[in-house]
Amino acid sequence: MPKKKIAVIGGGIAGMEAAGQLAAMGLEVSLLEKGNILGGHVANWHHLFPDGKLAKEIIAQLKSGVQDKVDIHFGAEVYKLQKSNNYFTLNLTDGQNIEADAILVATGFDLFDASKKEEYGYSIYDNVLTSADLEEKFNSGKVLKTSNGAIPHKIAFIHCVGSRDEKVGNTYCSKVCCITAVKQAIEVKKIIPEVEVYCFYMDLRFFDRYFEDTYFEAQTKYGIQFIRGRLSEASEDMNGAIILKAEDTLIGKPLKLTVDMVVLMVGKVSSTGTQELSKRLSIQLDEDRFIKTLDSHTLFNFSNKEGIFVAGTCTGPKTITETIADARSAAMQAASYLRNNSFSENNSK
Amino acid sequence: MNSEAKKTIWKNYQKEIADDNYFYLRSCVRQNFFPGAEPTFLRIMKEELQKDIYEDPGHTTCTGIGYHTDIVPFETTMTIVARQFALMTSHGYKNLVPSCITSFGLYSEVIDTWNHHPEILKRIRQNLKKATGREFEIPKNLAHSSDIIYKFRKEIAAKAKYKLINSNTGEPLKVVEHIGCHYSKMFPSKGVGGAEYPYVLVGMIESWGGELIDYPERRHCCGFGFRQYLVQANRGFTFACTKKKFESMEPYKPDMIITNCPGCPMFLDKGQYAISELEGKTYGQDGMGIPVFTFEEVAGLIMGYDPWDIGLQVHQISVEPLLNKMGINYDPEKKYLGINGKYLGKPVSPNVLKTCC
Amino acid sequence: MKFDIFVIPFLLGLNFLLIYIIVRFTKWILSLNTEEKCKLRKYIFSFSLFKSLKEINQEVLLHRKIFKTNPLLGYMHMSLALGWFLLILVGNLQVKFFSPDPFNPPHYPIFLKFFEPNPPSYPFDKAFNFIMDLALLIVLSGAFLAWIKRFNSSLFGMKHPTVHSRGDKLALTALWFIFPLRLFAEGLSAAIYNNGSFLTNTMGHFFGSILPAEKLIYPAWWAYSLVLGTFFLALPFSRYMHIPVEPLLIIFRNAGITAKRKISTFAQIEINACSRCGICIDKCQLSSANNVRNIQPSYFLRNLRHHINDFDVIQNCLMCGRCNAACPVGIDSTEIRLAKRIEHNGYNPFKYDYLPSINPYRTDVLYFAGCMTHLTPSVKKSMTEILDMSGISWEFLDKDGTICCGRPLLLAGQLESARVLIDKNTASIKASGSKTLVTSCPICYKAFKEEYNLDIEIMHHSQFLLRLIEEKKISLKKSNRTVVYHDPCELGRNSGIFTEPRQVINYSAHLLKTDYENEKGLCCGGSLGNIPITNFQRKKIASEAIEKMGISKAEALITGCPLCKKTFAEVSDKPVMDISQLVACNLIKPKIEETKKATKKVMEDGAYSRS
Amino acid sequence: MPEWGYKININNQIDLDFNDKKYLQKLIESEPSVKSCFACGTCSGVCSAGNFTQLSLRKIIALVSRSEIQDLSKELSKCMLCGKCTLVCPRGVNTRNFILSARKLLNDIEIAK
Repeated sequence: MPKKKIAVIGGGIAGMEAAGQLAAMGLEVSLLEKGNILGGHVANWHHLFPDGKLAKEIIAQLKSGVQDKVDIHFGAEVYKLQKSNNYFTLNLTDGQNIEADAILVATGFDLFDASKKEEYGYSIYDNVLTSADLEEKFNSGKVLKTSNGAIPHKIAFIHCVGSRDEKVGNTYCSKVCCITAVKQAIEVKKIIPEVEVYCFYMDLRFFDRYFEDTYFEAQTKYGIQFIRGRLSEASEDMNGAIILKAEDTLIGKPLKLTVDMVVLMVGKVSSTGTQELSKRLSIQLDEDRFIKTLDSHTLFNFSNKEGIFVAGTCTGPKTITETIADARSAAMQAASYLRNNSFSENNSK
Repeated sequence: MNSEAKKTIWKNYQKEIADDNYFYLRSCVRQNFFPGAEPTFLRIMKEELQKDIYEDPGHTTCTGIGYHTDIVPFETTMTIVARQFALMTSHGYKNLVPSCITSFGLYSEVIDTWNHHPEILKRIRQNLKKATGREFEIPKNLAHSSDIIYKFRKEIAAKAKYKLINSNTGEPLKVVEHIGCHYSKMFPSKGVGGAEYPYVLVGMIESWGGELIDYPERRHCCGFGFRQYLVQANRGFTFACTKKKFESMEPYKPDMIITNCPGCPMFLDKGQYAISELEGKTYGQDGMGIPVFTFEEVAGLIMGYDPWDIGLQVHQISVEPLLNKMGINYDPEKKYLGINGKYLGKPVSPNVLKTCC
Repeated sequence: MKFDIFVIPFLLGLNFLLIYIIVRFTKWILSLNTEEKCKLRKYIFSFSLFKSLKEINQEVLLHRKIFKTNPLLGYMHMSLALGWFLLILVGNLQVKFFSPDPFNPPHYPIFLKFFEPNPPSYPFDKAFNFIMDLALLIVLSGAFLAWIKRFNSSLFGMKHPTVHSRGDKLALTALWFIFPLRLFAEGLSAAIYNNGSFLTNTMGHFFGSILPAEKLIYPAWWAYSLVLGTFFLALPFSRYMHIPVEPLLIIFRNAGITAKRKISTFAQIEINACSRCGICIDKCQLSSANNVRNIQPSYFLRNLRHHINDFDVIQNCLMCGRCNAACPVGIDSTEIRLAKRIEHNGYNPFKYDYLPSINPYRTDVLYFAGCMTHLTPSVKKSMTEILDMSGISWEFLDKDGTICCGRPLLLAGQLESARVLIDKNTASIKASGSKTLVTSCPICYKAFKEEYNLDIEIMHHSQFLLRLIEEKKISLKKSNRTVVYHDPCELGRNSGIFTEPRQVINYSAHLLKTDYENEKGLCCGGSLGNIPITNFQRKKIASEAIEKMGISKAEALITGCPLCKKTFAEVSDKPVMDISQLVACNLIKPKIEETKKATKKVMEDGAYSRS
Repeated sequence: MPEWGYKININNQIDLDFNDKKYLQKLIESEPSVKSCFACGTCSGVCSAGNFTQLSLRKIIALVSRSEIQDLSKELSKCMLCGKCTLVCPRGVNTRNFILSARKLLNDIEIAK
C-alpha cells in the first residue's frame, strides 16, 4: 500500500512541528511556505518569555525535525484546490501541483497594524515602535537609541494595542502581549539600567506557568512601574519625545507622561494567508476571523471540511508552548484520520 | 515626525465637496465677533471664483448653542434645521454650506439621525408642515465653508497677491491651525483629513506658502465648550483649556493662528486677553500675543483685500505685526473708521497685553 | 606605719570611684519628681526595705536568677560577687581584731599582708586566714570560669554572648588580673614570712621554690594595687557600673517607681544597671530565627547609655518581653523601647475626626472582638454561639467595624494618636453601661487594662469562658483530642494570664506540656510591636516556634489570640484553633426547649436592656 | 487681579514629567516590599478605618508610586495602624512600616518647608 500524503500549509513553528511529527509517523509530507524562510514570526523574535531562551534555538530544534524528512516548498501559495473522493490536488502559485490525502492548515497570525490606532501615532512619530520593531532592535545587537540617536531615559510599553478593542474590530485578548511587555521591559532595563520603564495596562494577564514570577521580578528587581490606564492619545513634542495621556484608574485622575520611546504591544490578528486560504479551501472562519474549529474542547484540530486539519495560531492567539502542543495533536489527528478515514466521520459529524 | 506617512492617513478621509451652486447659512458667533469674515467669504466666492452662492435673509440660528447647552430639545432643533433645509429647497439648491462649525456638526448629526431613524424624519416633516407649511429635501452635499475654500485653495493661491511668507526673511510663516471640535470629532468621515490629522486648514496653509506647526495639544478644544463658558462658574475650565493650548504651542514660536470655527478664534483671541489679565501671562513676541484669524480673513488677506475691510480691527490681538511681516501695506489711520468712513471709537487698551497704536 | 607609695594607684581609683558614685546617685535621687521622692521616702523608712535587702542579697550576691538560667553561669557570677564581698568584709573584721586603733586607712586591710607580714597572734587568726584564703579561692574559681567563658560560652548555656566594646574589654582584663595578683603577692609574702593559710601558704612555698621571692614581692604589691586602681577607674564607664547601680535599682523598683512612657530617672538607672550579660540575646527569637543580633537589650541599652539613637534598633523588636522575663537584673527594656519610640514617632498626632460615636444597647456583658478577630470569623462565630447559648445579656460592640484599641499605635510610638481612639472607645463602652467587657484580642485586652480607665471588669474571652463554665452557664464534653497551648505574649507574659486558658482547655481536651510554658512562652512572630520586620522573618519565627513547641505530637495548636492564630496557620501543618473554637465545638447543646428558654431569656434581657 | 467671578482652573492631572520621584525612591529604600504591590485592594477591603471613612491604602501606594504627595498627608492621617492589611497582603508588603515611613517623610518635608 502506497505512503499516504499530507500537505502542511504554513512554515511557521506550528507547520514545522506538525510536519516533523507527521514525517516521523511515516507519512509523505510536503510543507508549503509562501515566504523563503521557515519559522514564521518566531524567526523575527530575539529571545522568548518566560525564560529568555533564544528564539533561533527553537527554530533550529524544529528545523532538525523537517530537514530532509519533509519536502519543503518555498514561495509556494495555494491558489486553487480540487477534491475528488477524499483526495486533494493543490495548485501552487509557483506552477507546481501537489496531491495529498489530507491537508493541515498552519497559516498562523499577522501582527496588528499599529497605524490603525491613529491616536497612538505609529508610523507618524519616529519614536513610537511596536513590540516587533523592538525585537528587531534586540536582534540587530545595536544599542537602543531614539530617532535622534540619544539613549532613552524613559520608555513606555502600551499593552493591548489592537486587542480587546472593538474600535479596530478585535474584541479578543491576544494572550501573549502582557508577558511580552514585561519580558521586553526587563530586557530594556538590562541594556540601560538607569532607564525609567512604565507599562500602561488595562488588566495584567499572567496566566501561564512562571509568568507571575516574571511580573514579580519586574516589580521588585527592575523597579518597572505599572500604570493601570489605557493610553488615550499620544502626541510629539519639539524634540520628538512622545507625550502620553491616560487615566490613572487606580487614582482616578488623568495622567500625563513624556517618554523618549513608546513600544506598542501589538496583538495577534488572523493572517491574510489564513483568510485567503479559507476562501480557497472554503473552510469556515469565526467572528474573530480565526478559523472555526469543530469544537473548542476536543475537536480543536478539525476544520469544518473533512480531511482539512488546523494547527497553531490560525485558530486563535497562542503561546509558543500551546502552539507546539496544538501542532502535535493536529499531526496525531491527521495521522489517525489517514490510517482510517472513518475517524473524522465519527467525530466531525 | 514622518509627515509623508501622515498624508497617507488623512488621504483616507476625503469627502465630496460640491463645486458650485451653494446655499449659504451664516453663523451667529462669526457674524457678531468677526463681522468681516462672512462678507469676505462671499466676495471671494462671487468675485474671485465666480460661484453661484445664495443666502436667504429668512434663515435663523441652527439652535446649536441652545442644543449643546441643553436648553433646546433635539426635537425642536431638528425641526428648525428642517426649516433651514426647506429654505434651501425652496430656492432650488441642493448643496448646503454653513459658516458655523457647530451648525455643520449639528446638520451632520441630524441627517445621520434621520438616516438611522426614518420614522423620526417622517415626524419632523410633519412637524414642519404643520408649523410652517414648508417641505424640504435633505441636502445632496453638506460642506463647511472652510471645505469650499480648501477645495479652491489652489485657485485662490494662483490669484493671491501675498503669500504666508515673512517678506523680510523669505521664510514661510509658522502657522498654527485649529479645527473646531464639531468639524470632525463627531463624524471623522465628514471632515477633510479626519479627526486625528485634519487637513482642511493645513491644505490652505501649505498651498498659500505657510508652514504648519504640529504641537502636542493640537487636537485640544479651544475651551468654549458651551456649558463651560456660558456658565460663569465653569469659565475657569474654558481658560484652563485655552491656556493649555498656548503653553503647548508657545515653544514653537508661531506667527499666527488660523481657525475654521467661529467660536475658536474668539476664545483663542480674547482668551489671550483673559489669561493676561488673570495670570499676567502673554504669548507671542514682545507681549503682543499671537494673532488669530478665521480662514476667510486669511484668504482675504492674501487676496490683498484691505485689512480693515475684512474686519481685522475688531481683533483683540493686534494684527499689525503680522501684516508688516507679510509686507501688506495698510493705512493705520483707517483702522477705526467704519465702511462709511466714520470714526468708530478706539478700544481701551488692556493692563497686561500689549497692543499697537 | 600604715602607708607605702605603692598604694597610691589603689587609693586614687577607689576615691575617684566613690566620689563618682556618690555624685551620680545624688543626682539621680534629686532628679526624681516629687511624687516619686515621697514614694522613696516612705519606702526607706518602712520595714519592707528589708525585702529589698533580701533581694539584693539574693540577686546581687547569690545571683539566684542566673542560677535558674544556668547553674554554672550562676556559680561564676556568684563566686565573683560573693567571694569578693567576703574578702572585703572579713578583711576589715580581721583588722578590727588585732589592730588597736579604731580607724584604719581603706588600703590597710587590702594590703594587710604587706603591712603586717607576721602579726602578733590575735583571736581567731587561723580562722580568719583560712576564711580569707577560702574567699580568695572562690573568687579565683569565678575569675577562672569567666576566663573560660570567653573562649567557650556554650558551656555556660550561652550561644551568642554579648560582643563587648573596647572599654568593657579593658575593665574585664583588669578584673581577671586582680585576684591572681593578690594570690601572687600574698603567696610571695607567705614564701618569705611563712604566713597565710592553706591556699596562699602552699602556693607561696611553691612560688618561693621557683622564684626569687624577695626581689619580686614589692613589684607584685605594686601590680596588685595598679590593677585594682585601673578597675576602679574604668568601672563607672564600663558594664561594671551595674555592680553599684543594681542595689539602687532594686530599692527604687520596690519603692514603686517606674519608667512609664518616658526616659525618666528610673529608666536611666535601669540603663546603667544592665550588666550586658547577654542572657537576653539567646532568648530573643529575632536572634534565634533570623540571626538579628544588634537589637537585644544588651546592645539597645548600651546604645542608650552612650547616647546613640539608632532608630532601626529601637524599631526592630517584637516587644514580646521574653528578654525582660529572663533578665537577671529585672530590667523592663520594652518599656524603655516604647519610651524611645514615643520620642521618635510622637509628632503631629492623628485626629480621626471621621470616627462616629457608637452607642450600643445597654447590657451586662459587652463583647469587643477587635480588629484582628474580624480576620478570624471562626472566633467571632464561636463566641457568638457560646454567649447566646449561655443565656446572658450581651452586646457585640464592634460588630460592624472596630475602632482600634489604640495599642498598635502606642507600640509604634504614637501615644497621642492612640489617646484619640482610647477616648472614642471609652465613650461607647461607658455608654453601654455594662459591668463586664470581654475581648477576644490580647492586644486589646492589655490596652483596656493599662491604657483605659474603665471602672468595669475587663476580661479576655478565655477568662470569661472559664467563668461561664464554672457558673454552669455552659457545659462542655471533654474530647480526647490532645492539644498544645501557646501563650500569646500580650496575654501571658505581658498580662500575666496563664492559668485560665489552660483550665478551659482542660475542660474540653487533653493539654500536653511543652518546654515553653507561661513566662517562657514563645512569640508567634506576628507581633504588631515590630515595625520593620519582613514577612519572611515573621514566617521563620513562626515556624521555629511551631518546631520548638513540638506541635507534631499534638492534634491541634490552641491559642487565645487571633493574630497568633493567623500567623501560625500560615506555617503549621496541624490545625490552629482559638480557645473559643475549642469550647464551641465541645459545647453540650441543651435540648430544644431549653435552647428556646435560653434564647427567650436573651430576648427578654434584650428587651429589658433595650427599654 | 480682576474679580471676574472665576479663576483659571489648575490642572488636576497627574504630571509625571513634573512630579519629584525622589520621594518614591526614599520610601522604597525605607520599605522595599512596597514595590511588589499589585493593587489588588485587599488592604483597602479589610481596613478598620475604612469602615468609617474613605481610606484606601491601595490608592495611597499608587499615589506614592506616582510621587503625588500633595493629597497624601490627609489620607495617611486616617490610618489606625491596626495592621490588618499587613496580615492579608498577598504580596507580603509591610504596610505598617510603609505608612510610618511615608508619614515620617511627609513630616520631614513639612519641616523642610
